[in-house]
Amino acid sequence: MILGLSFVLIGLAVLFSTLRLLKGPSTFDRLLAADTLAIITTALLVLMASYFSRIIYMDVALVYSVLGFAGVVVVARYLEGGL
Amino acid sequence: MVNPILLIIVPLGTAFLISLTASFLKNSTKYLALLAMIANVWVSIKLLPEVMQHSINVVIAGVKPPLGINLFVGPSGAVFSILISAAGLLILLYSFKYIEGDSQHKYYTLFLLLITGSHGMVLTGDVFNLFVFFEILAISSYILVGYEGKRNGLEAAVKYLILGSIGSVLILVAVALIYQEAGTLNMADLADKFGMIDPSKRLMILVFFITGMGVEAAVFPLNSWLPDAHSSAPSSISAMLSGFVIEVALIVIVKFVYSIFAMTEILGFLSLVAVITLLVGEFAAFKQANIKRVLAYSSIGQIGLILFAMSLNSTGGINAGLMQIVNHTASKSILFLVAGFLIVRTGSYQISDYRGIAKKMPVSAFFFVIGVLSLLGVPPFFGFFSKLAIIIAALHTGSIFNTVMVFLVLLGTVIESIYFLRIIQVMYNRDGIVDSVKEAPFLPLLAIAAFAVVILAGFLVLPQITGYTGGVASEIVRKMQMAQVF
Amino acid sequence: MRKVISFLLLAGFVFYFATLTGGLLIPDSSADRSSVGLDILSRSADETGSANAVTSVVVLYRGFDTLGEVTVLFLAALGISVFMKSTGEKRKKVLDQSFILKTGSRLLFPLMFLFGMYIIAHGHLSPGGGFPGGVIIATGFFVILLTSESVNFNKTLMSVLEGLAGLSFIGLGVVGLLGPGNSFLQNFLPLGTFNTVFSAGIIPLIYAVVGIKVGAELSSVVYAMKESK
Amino acid sequence: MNGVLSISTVLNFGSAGLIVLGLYIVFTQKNLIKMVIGIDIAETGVNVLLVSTGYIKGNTAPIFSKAGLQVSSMVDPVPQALVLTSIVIGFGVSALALAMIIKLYEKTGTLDTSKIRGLKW
Amino acid sequence: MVVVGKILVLIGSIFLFLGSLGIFRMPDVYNRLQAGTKATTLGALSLILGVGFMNGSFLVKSIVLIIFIVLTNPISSSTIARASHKAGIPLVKESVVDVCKDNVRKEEA
Amino acid sequence: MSIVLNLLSIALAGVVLNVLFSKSKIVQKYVSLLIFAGLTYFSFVMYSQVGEHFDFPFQIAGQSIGFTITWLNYYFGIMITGITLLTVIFSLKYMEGKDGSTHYYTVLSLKTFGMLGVIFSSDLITFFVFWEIMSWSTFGLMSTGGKDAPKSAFKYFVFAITASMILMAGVVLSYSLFGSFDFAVIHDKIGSLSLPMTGFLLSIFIVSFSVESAVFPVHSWLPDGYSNTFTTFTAYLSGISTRIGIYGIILFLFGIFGIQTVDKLSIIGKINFRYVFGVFAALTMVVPTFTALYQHDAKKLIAWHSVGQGGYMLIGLASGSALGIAGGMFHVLNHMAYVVLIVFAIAAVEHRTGTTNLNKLGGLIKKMPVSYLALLFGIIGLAGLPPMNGFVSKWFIYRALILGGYPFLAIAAVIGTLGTILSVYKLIHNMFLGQLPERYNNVKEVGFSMQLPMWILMIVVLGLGIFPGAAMGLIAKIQVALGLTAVPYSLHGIQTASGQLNMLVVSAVFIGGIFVTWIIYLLGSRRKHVSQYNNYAAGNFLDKKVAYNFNYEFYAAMEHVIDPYRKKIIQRTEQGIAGLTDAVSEYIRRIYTGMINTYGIYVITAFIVTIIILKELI
Amino acid sequence: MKNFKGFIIFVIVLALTWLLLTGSLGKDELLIGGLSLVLVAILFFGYSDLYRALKITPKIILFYPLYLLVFLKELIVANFDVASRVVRPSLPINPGIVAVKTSLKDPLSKLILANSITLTPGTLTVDVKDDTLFIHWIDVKGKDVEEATKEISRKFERILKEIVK
Ligand code: NA
Ligand code: NA
Repeated sequence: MILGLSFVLIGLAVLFSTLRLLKGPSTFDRLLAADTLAIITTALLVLMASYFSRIIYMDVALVYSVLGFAGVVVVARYLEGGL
Repeated sequence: MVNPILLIIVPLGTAFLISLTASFLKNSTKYLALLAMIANVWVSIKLLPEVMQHSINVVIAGVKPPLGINLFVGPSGAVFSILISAAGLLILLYSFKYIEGDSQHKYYTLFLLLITGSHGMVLTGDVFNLFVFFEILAISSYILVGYEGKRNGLEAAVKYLILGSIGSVLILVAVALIYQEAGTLNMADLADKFGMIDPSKRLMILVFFITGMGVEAAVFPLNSWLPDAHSSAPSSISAMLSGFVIEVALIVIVKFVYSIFAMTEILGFLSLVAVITLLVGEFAAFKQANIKRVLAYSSIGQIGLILFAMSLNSTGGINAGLMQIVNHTASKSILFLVAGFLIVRTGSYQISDYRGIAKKMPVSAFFFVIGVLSLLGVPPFFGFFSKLAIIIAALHTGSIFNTVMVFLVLLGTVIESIYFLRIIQVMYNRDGIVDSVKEAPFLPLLAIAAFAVVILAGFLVLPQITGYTGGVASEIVRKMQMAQVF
Repeated sequence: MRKVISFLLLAGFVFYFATLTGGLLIPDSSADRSSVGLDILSRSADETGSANAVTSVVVLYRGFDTLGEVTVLFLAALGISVFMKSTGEKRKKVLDQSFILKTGSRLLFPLMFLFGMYIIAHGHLSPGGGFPGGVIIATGFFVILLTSESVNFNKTLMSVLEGLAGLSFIGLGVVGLLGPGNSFLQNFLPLGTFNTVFSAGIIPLIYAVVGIKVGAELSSVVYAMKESK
Repeated sequence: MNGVLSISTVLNFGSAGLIVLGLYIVFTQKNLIKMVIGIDIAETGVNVLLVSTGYIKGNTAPIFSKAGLQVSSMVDPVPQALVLTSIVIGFGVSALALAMIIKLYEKTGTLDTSKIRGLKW
Repeated sequence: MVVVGKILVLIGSIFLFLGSLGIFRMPDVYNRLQAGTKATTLGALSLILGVGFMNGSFLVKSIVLIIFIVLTNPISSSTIARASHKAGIPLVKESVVDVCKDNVRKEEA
Repeated sequence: MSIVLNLLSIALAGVVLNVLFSKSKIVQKYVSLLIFAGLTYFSFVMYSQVGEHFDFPFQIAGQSIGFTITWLNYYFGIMITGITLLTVIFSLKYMEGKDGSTHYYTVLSLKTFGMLGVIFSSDLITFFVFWEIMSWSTFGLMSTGGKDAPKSAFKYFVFAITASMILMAGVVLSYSLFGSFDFAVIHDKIGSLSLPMTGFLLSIFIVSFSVESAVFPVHSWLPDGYSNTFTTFTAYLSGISTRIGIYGIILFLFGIFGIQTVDKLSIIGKINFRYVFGVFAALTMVVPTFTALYQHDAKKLIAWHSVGQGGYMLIGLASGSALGIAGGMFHVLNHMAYVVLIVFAIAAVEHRTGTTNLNKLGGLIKKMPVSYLALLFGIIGLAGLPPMNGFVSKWFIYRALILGGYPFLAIAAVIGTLGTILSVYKLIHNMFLGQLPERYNNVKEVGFSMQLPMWILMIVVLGLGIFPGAAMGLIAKIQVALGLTAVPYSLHGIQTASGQLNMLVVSAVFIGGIFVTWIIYLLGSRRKHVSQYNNYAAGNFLDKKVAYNFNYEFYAAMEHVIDPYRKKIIQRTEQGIAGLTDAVSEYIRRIYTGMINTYGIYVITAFIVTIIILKELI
Repeated sequence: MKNFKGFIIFVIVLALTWLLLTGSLGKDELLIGGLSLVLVAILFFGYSDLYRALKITPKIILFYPLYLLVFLKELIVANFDVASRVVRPSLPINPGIVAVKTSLKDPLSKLILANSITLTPGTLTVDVKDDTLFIHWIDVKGKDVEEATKEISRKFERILKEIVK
């Protein structure tokens, strides 16, 4: 039940973030939306790990968040004026 | 017996080795590449007689097919390996004097990876692994096309990359559908199971596959990248791309249509496409003023001719197509390689700037003429026999359609002859405008001469060549079967 | 016009894709469907000693693909270094450093590196493996490179690492080739205790090599991009 | 109506949609970077298709990380391996493409494909 | 423990939702970072911790993940904020002060 | 070892030696002389080897290929080697100091090699291989020479390569129909082929050979091609090269398909195949001959005649009767002799004056009497007047046409002869008669090495005129070998039921007539020699500055009448085809727009079209 | 000696990280962990001076949890504050960028401070220059440095001084 509600809430979160991702207006807005989406996805992966009782998905979540972090930083630096 | 996997891991390993040693071997890394290519030629030649007897499965990671990836080495794999290694070796020798600069180890690394990809594509027995080697081949081609970092090269490389990526998307869809429907990726296993798939799905897989692979094989209208890429690449690379890269993709298509998908009912359509490709190539070449664009469009024409031969649904046709591949590899390599130094020496791609160059670069000009004659199929050069074989095979089918196609092929040859002759006349014009132009260096000329020997002496060993190509042809028309395990 | 044509063509594409592959609306398949993969699933644990069947597929059953895949990355890195060749002149605009990013990455980098190694070492036990591990390590380099002007990045070392890792991959394969199995990439090590770190024969070794290679590859990519103007 | 809301259906729609969207971008966007993004989207679509080939209802990842996991309850591992490879290859190609495009931009000063037509006819 | 975990998961989800709402509603990049990204991060942390409580065996991994997020997330947010400020993305007009900008002006002068 | 191989290896040795000694012109000259003397010797002594067959040690498509010696190819063989030898002798002096002489002997040897290979081949493959070598070396011959040579050679090449491809289609079609390349095998199996297919196949070959033998309307490459090269090459090309096409036609019409088969063929069920062929032959006689009339260049004028005379040969063959075929074959020899003689005379004049422009020459009769005599012999032969050889073969042909019931073709032949007479008169008048331009006052006759070939050919031209039997023996053998009826002959002529010809009598009467005319002329005229400049026009005395020459624009009036009709059809057609090719090329290459998005659309279009088509196919 | 201390701290941090990752004290895991640790420690020896700032005194046993508690309190309070702003239709905000002075010298401590501020909703460290932190504040309560420092950073700084130099 709680998990179900969580899924719904997270789904809405994905929706709003995606709207911002699409809407912009500046690239930085999109970037922070992407950053948020990465966090939400990480949370979702953790929730899945719990749902399927597979601890290995936690590793996936960890890898995902590492990569998300790097991606955001790189793009931000790039937008600031080159790598 | 030598293990065919060496054909893949030797150049690949050498590529890594060059990367490892480049910082202290500097420009001597090319000798590593040379050793690798010599080894490859040796292995492929050694392999040929053995696989002519029976095809073999080379098991990888000790996993018997169809569970794992294997190499399926039959006559076609061996013959193409020889073609790739030998042409590669000669073009490598040519590159020694043609490619300069401090970062040349990158060129040789890419070169070896291109060879790796080509070998992998003709040797692998696994559909997805084919895709992987296709990517290796394609990516190294993209990079090599833009290698010089000039505007045209980059533009061509980017376009090539974009179209190639669309192609690989289509191929990958085919692979996914294959796995979904047949539950296997092994080619021989697939050949067994493909017939059981629902016909419309079979069609879908086929179309995805041939359209995707057709991009690399330069079949019209998927070939729009080719004139740009082949004309803007360094000439050594143009020679490889035209010489065996498109042919490798083409033979993969042919192999799939005949021996894996066993959908020979589409061959009529393929031969129509082939002839259209041929005519488009020849007519588009007709009005070019840029020598490498002429050669590039001519390659489209040639690929049309080869595909035409191979879609005749007969061993004779495939045999003839293979001979034409040999001819095209040798003669187009000559032309591109000569063009390379024409461009280096005159600084121009425009044919009109080569007026009278035969006087200054007599050896190059002579080889150029030899290459042209064989490409056109003028006797007694090798190209004559291959073209003859193609037309015989076409008329042997006895169909009116193929007879008409033959006349169109001959029309294409007329067009081709005219534009090539124009170039020769400019080169041999007696009121030359080029001066202070030197002949190409010895090593490149030696490599070119070796190709010329193939063309000139090819007909002396015609029975042997047709023996081998015949073996390939009969392999291809049969449904692929699990082979003896190596 | 272009849009209309594209739209129509793609509509046709979807139409044929849907009608010829039996429609997009399909039920989930049940497990009774036979495929090579399900065969592998039933024997991989015994054959390879790897708990993660995907890993046994990636490293052994389809290890040759993985070699190819590593090669593709190698190629991409090489290609990028070809095109991003340093043009000689220094970058005009030097970004002033972000204290937070710089210090933060210095703090995190060793940890990320360690994490990458963890992922690589446990590739046969979990969904990770050489690729994610290598990517994480490279990401560390990435961030370090982004944040410090004068990091002593040894280009030669990277190129040596790339080459060495690639050669080691092939070398591991060749050992199998020369061994009794007489097959490239044949496992020549004992399988060990199932579901522990030291198991699955050469899988962790290959993953380690892959990890190093991917890490070195990506790092040199980033370096090349940074060096160009 | 077992098929209508099955995960396979969702995956099918997803992959077809992504492929078509990606190709549409490739065909209509004149910005080279966007074209590369289009290719990436299409590749993602193919990857989804690959995953869907191995999908079996209710089954989990094929990792024997705890006792009692049965082969019959796992999804096919092969497509997952293929997807891994395909993603890495796609990543490599995209990175390479961007590098090339940056270099091309240096030479031409534009990313507009309708202006990068030095080679034609 | 499981109950606590479930509550944490629920709280986390709510904050994920609220955070993304903030992202959607806030007027400029900086406020979005504030209200959105931060709230979302906290939501994620809560959720992860909750999952850790629900399955004991996950706890250690959860903590690793949390530590990692706590270490990296502020860095990426700051980086975005700094980059957009450097790139000249203006603060929303309701903003009352921007010392940073004044600073920049002084340096130029 | 076949003697054919001897011949071919000698010719090939000529090529190789010439390449090796390309730096030394002296060596080149004498090596070539030796080579062609050897070739001539061997080809004449082949007489005893007729019927011999040689197969190569390898096979093509499972078929043996090789050479054979027949009376027909013996006949052509001696013509080829003999005329080449004379050309070489003539060239020794002529080519001295000329730019491009390095290639000269090489291409000449290669060309001879190709032609010999063609005529001795016993199968389609060998035939085609040497045919190609021959065409490419013809191209080589034409490319060397004057400034316009490359351009006109290129035009030849376009025709030749088209013909080659048509020939190749024929070769391969034959193979797929008969399963063999061998002429003899095809000859045996031809009867089993359906008539439409036979007609189609024969048409392919005939069309292909028509290009090489410059049959109207595919003749236009010849005049420019032949006249822009070295004059000695013009001789060689007009004399023998073009006639290899005739050889092909004879071989295929009578040797392979056989007259019985050919006679069965008709077009649209009504018109006999031979008759259609004859119409083209007639056009070839008439149109080029009249075009020759208004040429200002001696070489070009002769080149046009070379086309026209081919028409006579063809029309003889087309008549289908023993007499006509004999006439056609004999005319090949006769034409070779007189046309080479004429061109040698022109070359001699050119050698001394530096020009072949008829508007600039004149009055050389006293300066170069031998050349004048040579030209005179030649043009009498060309005009088909007794006592020269041209008369005999043309007589056969007229006779055959009239007897065969082809009055229109016969009339065309007569009209052609009329045009020939008119234009050769222009030739000899503008070169040797009339007034000598002052700049040529110091011109001398050419030396011995150039006179010798002319003397030999004069003897042949006159000799064959009076003793046609010398050649008719061989022609009769050929006819028998081809399954045709032989024409009964005697040393001085022929003796058939339908008529006879005794050249001794004819020549005596003709020479007598001329002698009488000359006496009358001498008696009747009171000529007064006036200096060239002792003249006036429009009230002014002419001086050296005024270019007043009677030779200028000799048939200008006629040209005005014909001009509107000539250029139009052929040239426009050719330009149309060239323009069409250009346009097609231009449109096709525009497919490659350079727009990468469009290229992507091509891919998906190809995908969808493929599906739509294959869905129907499967 | 200073460096050595930093190195030791560095190794401890790494070891803890590995243990957390594997969650296992198995022999094999420890062995592979040890190997990895040695490699990382050698490769990143130079980084250890950053960790040197971490104090190892008995006091930290108290102050680490204390910092955590303070931080959590701020976190939760601020979080609800911001959440309430987000959901209210009027969207009540009063944003701006302010400067905050810090007396912390060590980079690590400044980083922790900056990150703590960032993680707390309502404040966001935009940049750090020397002893000044530039902070985006969603509800500016004091525009001058003193006020802002008091409101934002003081509470963290006090405890931070005890655990980091
Ligand atoms: Na993989
Ligand atoms: Na991609």
